Amino acid sequence: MKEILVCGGTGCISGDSRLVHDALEQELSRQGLEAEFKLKYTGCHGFCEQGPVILVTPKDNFYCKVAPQDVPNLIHQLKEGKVYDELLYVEPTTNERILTRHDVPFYKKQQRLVLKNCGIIDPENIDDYLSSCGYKSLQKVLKLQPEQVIQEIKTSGLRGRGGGGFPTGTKWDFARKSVADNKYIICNADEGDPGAFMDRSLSEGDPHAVLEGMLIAGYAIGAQEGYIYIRAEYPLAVKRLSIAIEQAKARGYLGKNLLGSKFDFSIKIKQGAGAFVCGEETALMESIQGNRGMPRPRPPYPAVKGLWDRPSNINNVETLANVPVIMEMGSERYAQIGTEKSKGTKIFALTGKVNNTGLAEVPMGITLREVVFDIGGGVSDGKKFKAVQIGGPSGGCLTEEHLDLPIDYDSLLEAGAMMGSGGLVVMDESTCMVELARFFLSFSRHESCGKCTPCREGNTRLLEILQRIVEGNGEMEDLDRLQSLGENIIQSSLCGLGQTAPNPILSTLKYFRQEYELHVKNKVCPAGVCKALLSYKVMEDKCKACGLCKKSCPTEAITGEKKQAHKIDVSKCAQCGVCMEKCPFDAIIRG
Amino acid sequence: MVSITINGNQYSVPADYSILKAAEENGINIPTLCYEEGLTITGSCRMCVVEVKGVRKLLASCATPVTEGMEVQTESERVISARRDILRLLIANHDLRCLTCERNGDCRLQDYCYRYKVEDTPYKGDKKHYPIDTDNHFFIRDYSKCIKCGKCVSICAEVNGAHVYDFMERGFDTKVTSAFDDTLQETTCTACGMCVNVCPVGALVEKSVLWEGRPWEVKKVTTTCSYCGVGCQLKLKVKDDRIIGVTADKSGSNLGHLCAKGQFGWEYVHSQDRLTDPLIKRNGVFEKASWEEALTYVAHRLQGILQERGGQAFAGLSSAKCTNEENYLFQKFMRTVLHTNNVDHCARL
Amino acid sequence: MTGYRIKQAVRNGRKLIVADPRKIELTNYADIWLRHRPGTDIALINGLAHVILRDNLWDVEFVCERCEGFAEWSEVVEGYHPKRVEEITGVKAELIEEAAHLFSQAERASIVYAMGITQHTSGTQNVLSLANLAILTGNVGKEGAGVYPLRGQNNVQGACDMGCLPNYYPGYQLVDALESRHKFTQFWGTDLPDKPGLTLPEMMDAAYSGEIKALYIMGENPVLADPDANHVVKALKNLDFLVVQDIFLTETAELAEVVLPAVSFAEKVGTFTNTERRIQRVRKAITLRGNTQSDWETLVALANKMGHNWVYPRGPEEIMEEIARCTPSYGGINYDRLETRGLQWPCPTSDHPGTPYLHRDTFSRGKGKFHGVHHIPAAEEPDEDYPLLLTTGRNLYQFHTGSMSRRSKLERMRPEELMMMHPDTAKDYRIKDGDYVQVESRRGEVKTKTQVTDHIPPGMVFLTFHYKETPTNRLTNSARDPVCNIPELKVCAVKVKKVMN
Amino acid sequence: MEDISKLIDKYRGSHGGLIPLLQEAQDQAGYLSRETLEQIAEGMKLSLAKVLGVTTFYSQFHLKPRGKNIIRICMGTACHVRGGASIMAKLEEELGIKTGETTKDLEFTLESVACIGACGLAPVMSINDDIHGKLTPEKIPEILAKYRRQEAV
Repeated sequence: MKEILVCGGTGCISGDSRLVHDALEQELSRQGLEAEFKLKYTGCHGFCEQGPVILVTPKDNFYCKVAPQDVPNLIHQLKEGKVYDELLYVEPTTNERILTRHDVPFYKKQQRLVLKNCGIIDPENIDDYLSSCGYKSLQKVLKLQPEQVIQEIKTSGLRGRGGGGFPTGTKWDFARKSVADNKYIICNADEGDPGAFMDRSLSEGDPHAVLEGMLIAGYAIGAQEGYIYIRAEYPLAVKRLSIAIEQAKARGYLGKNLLGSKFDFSIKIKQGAGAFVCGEETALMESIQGNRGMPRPRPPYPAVKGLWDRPSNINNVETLANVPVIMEMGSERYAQIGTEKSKGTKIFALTGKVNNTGLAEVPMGITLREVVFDIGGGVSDGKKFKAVQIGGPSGGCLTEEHLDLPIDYDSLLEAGAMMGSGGLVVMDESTCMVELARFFLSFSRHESCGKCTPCREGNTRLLEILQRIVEGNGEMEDLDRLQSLGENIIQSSLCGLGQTAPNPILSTLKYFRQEYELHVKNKVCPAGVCKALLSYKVMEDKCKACGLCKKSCPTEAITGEKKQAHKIDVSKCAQCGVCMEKCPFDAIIRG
Repeated sequence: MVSITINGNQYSVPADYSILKAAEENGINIPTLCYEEGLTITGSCRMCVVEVKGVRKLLASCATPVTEGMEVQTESERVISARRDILRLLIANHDLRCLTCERNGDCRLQDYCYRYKVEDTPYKGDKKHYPIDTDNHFFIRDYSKCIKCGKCVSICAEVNGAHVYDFMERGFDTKVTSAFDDTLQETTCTACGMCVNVCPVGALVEKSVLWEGRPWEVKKVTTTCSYCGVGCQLKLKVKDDRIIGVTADKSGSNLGHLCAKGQFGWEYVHSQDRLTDPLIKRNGVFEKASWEEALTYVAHRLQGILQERGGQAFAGLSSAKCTNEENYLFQKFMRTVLHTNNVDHCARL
Repeated sequence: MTGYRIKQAVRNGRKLIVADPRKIELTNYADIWLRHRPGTDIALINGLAHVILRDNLWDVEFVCERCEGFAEWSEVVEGYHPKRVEEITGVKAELIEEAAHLFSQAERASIVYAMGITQHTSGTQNVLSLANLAILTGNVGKEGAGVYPLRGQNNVQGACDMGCLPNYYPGYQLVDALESRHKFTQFWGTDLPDKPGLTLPEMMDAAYSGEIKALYIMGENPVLADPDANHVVKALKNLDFLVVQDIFLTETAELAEVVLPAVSFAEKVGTFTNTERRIQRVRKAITLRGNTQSDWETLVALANKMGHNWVYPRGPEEIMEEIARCTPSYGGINYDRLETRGLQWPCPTSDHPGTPYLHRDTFSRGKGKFHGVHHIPAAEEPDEDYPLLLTTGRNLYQFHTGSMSRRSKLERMRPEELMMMHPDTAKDYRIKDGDYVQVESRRGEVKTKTQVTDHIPPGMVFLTFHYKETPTNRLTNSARDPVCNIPELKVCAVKVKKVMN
Repeated sequence: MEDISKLIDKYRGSHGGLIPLLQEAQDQAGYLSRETLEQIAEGMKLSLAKVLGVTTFYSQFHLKPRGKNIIRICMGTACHVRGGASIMAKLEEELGIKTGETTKDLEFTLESVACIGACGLAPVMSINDDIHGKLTPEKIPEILAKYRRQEAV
């Protein structure tokens, strides 16, 4: 039987994929084709740029930007055993229609291990998960000693996918060795990095894999209870995880004496309440306990004294989703993927000025060039590549010189960036690096919990200095201040947030110091972003008085009668640049 | 016991010590703003950061336990640089009207700025200003001077239990205050004043000391509280032979903790109603008398009754407010001078 | 302070049982709140013991090895099954069972009590019943366990230790024991009376009847503090000679013939002994006010005026040396040792470190004794004429008769008496929060403002004795415990009526 | 009020129940009034300061009434790079309020969020539970009208 897999990830849903799905359902039933085609509403396929997307088995034909009105034609073709060419992905460089998914450049270089079920199975149906080897790893694990499980994870070389990249097996081992009446497994689904959504997609697309990872971790360290701490901004993920928990309970994968063993495990969901810092493990535990999400000093580490003062192990969604994969394929085979010190795959959220935005799972060690240009399809609008920002507000940027750098934990650190949770934002020449740093700092300032002095006070000062610079009021000493204060904040802050918040500044200062200096000395923003350093002008000789700019101006700063050259009132202008984009005659210039 | 090296010298300290405690016991001072013995260690001010060999970041010495072979630098260049920036950041958001601040000269922030030669801050920008709360009877709350060390929050929540204060908002907007900024009268505050005693700066100040004298002019005398039977140890703050306030003393079993009576109940000492001279009632009216006159009068009256009726006609009530020495002499007086065992006090009340 | 520590313990996960008719701050922290009727403590405690015995939760080893009188006592407790206790105390039987289980299963349990236990005609028995409970569960003689009476005043313990009691010399040496009398006769170099003297309430009666002619009061205010105040005033007025030494012209001093000005704690040198038997220094912080002098100086001068030769050129320090010589438990106390930290007695020698807790290996009397005690109703219960039960106590911001605390800023926290009354009772009497009422007992009447609150059960009212404007002890009953003469301040019968302010 | 006490009963004595309780209480009224918070503090045996401390820490909680429609505009990196600011400007202009405010008719509350996690669709905003992606300033009036209309029906 052929399967029609409609993407039900958040991206495609916002593109009305639900309506597409419903239209397909009606059409199949109208034509009595239910026996021939199985319709599934799946998790995210990753290629959000092209949404809503549909995958049709067995040939994995990949249809993009599907609208409900396309449905009758699509079904007509499928019924005939044909491919509906109109909706196939078009390779932008060659204009060729690509037949199958794995030939789509976006997927070609990916190695979808953790995402293997995403977009394939119906996340709200446990049977779908079971039929793709779901919970097999758990069954395998229950026959092993916990120490053996930990050894497997150690052998696999799995490192935490959420931030620092701490070896997962070692972490489990610490928790295993702590003696207590109760221990906890916590799944960190408080993915807060702007620009990262892999945990969301995993939770939405393959929730049982997350549960299975938690179960295995729980068995390994000797915990009986698990918590999933998830952002309240992810309602669909909450819903799918809740359904998965209920189904797993009903089938005996959660509860007492699991699968006839002596192992008991239950999982609760805790929804966050809007605080990025709760992604930090000790803050997250404070939050579960009903407190302000302020990090605790470590030691004591969670493995010794965590949630409710009990030993706790905390991993993020992607890390846990790797666990069943490792147990299924064997740790040694897994360890063959990736580089010497970074094993397995990593999911990146590819966004920004890149042609193919979406989620891509790649083996560790792949080069930046492959990710940006092969998978990402290069910089959008034919502009010039400038840099990528990797690791979100705690990360840094990589430039052209790093394009052939193999991406793994250590090489990124060396280059002044970090893996973080895997947000990868591509920037072109029209991105101002100072303004980018300012953006990240304003995020960190807003999300600082306020507990420790360097982060609470220091990030505000960094932001103020950057603000001065982008407004044209900076002085050269400010650059030194950014550097030294930034370093001191990194050195002396209490938690990971403060210890990494200045990274975007330090890294842009390192690679784009000249851009900073231009802002300070010449009062110029080369990317044309910093509004205070810009003004827009209509060149009268080029203006055809079409009125498009006037219509598009959000602040009504443009005046001009028909057939008269238009004018921009500087006092009203918000320097948004929309007029310049809209002008078909290039009559508006920035200076 | 573990052996650790601090600033090049080896020390042997108990394994459950923090770096801070190990240093302190060996005469090495590490600056702290948020640390207070007996309260939860929050590690928030970061003043006490130190460099530990093999660790990339600086560590808060209050929160980091010692480990065997640990090598610690408490005043390295990195450490000093971090501390200087922390101080610069704190004073950038602090009401710097030190000239008339009651804590001038008795202020940790000031002391450390002096110690690390922080004369001014390069970080000029947003500065939080809050109106001073003078509404409660006992102390003022001037949050423009608050450095968010959180000790008032902890002592109120962890020792008193009233939990009147907490951190509100977050990030740069973080503020330590009561719910809805209510005046303390509107909260469950029991006016124990412990928050005032732990405040390292001038954010919480007893009203009674306002404009009464600079800290270095004030003498502190450790004594025992005059109220209930717990016998809290406290320090009386004395200026010009007058008590102007009370502060914590940690030598007693109260560990420096006090209640409203010990902290604010001392003013009766300076009451206008205090008796200043012996009084003898003549024709139903009290008249001032000299000690000689009064004692002679009393001795004469007692002697008369003793001779006439013997010891059984006397009774004496001593006081639970008087010292042991006085109580001893009182019963000795009753028994040996007035020949009676009719002596008691208010133990039953 | 004790409250702080209890609350801290609860926050650290310890269990708390509160037995109090009133809703107090600690009831918020309690795992179990036993809201029994005032005057039914013995029944409640016996009920707990009954359950512990019945369910075999007692410390058999401790009781067999270290106690006596168990058999007789257990017969008494036999009769206090939870249902019966519920009838007497008003506490649900299930709650009693639950509390008994919680208490007996604790590894270490402490019992903390104050005047709510002692100020009854059954005060001594009440204390004994608590002691029974403690030894039954083996909660004596180890750290973190035991029975803790809370002292209301800073030096009640010291005044007792120093022998300001009719039957004891310093260090609880009996006045009617030949050996100790002989010792003190020699030590003080003078003959001593051989019979125990009168207790405070007895003194008042004796003054009233004319047997006592002269009363010397050093720093006490019985007019406000003692029960049945009208009786006290009459007694004091009946004296030939009353001399009062105090820092204020108190209600009692007003009645004196001679008033001698004393000094406050801030102006004197000496020691106080706190409720945990810790002897601590009092230091002089300011010079003497006006023409005052310390009580000890006054006593020395007076003794010398009366022909004795008391010489203490080094002052209180020297007096303490004398105390140490005649008081075994203070034998090792001297000012040098007290300089940095207090010492807990017994501290018999100058190298003894002091004693943090008693009865470690043996009880001071040898074996711990079970005392079979029965419920005794209060001397005066509410009736038709006086239908409400009055119980008395304190508030946080005032102290005792208010002579100190009311002369400080604390006064602003609680400037006047507020009689607590339950909303239901208030409804019956048509009294609103803030109304003024007249409270009347068989002995007197007072006026007070009312606070309508569920902190007190229906049928009861609560007053403090801090305010001279509302001298509560005009109402209270001077009926006394037969053993130790403590008056029943915690229970008497009153009636109320609304009045205009 | 009745409902709040039911909610409190549900979470009383539960480990870490304060935050879910606040979430549910806010779901009922759209915001957390002083009265509600006092009731929660009393019911959960927590001090009011503690409850306020938690409430003001998390950006999800609101102490003032909010609009029927909550617009959250994404300020994430991707949206930022793709012109999130101009969307914000247009929304502010259309609604006549600043970010963080509520319109006088209580129809709309405008907020910014760190990241909605729909970066592939940048710039995006969410209105209530719906996500609107690939926005341009021109699309804004039409989208708003849809929600205004829904209210009218």
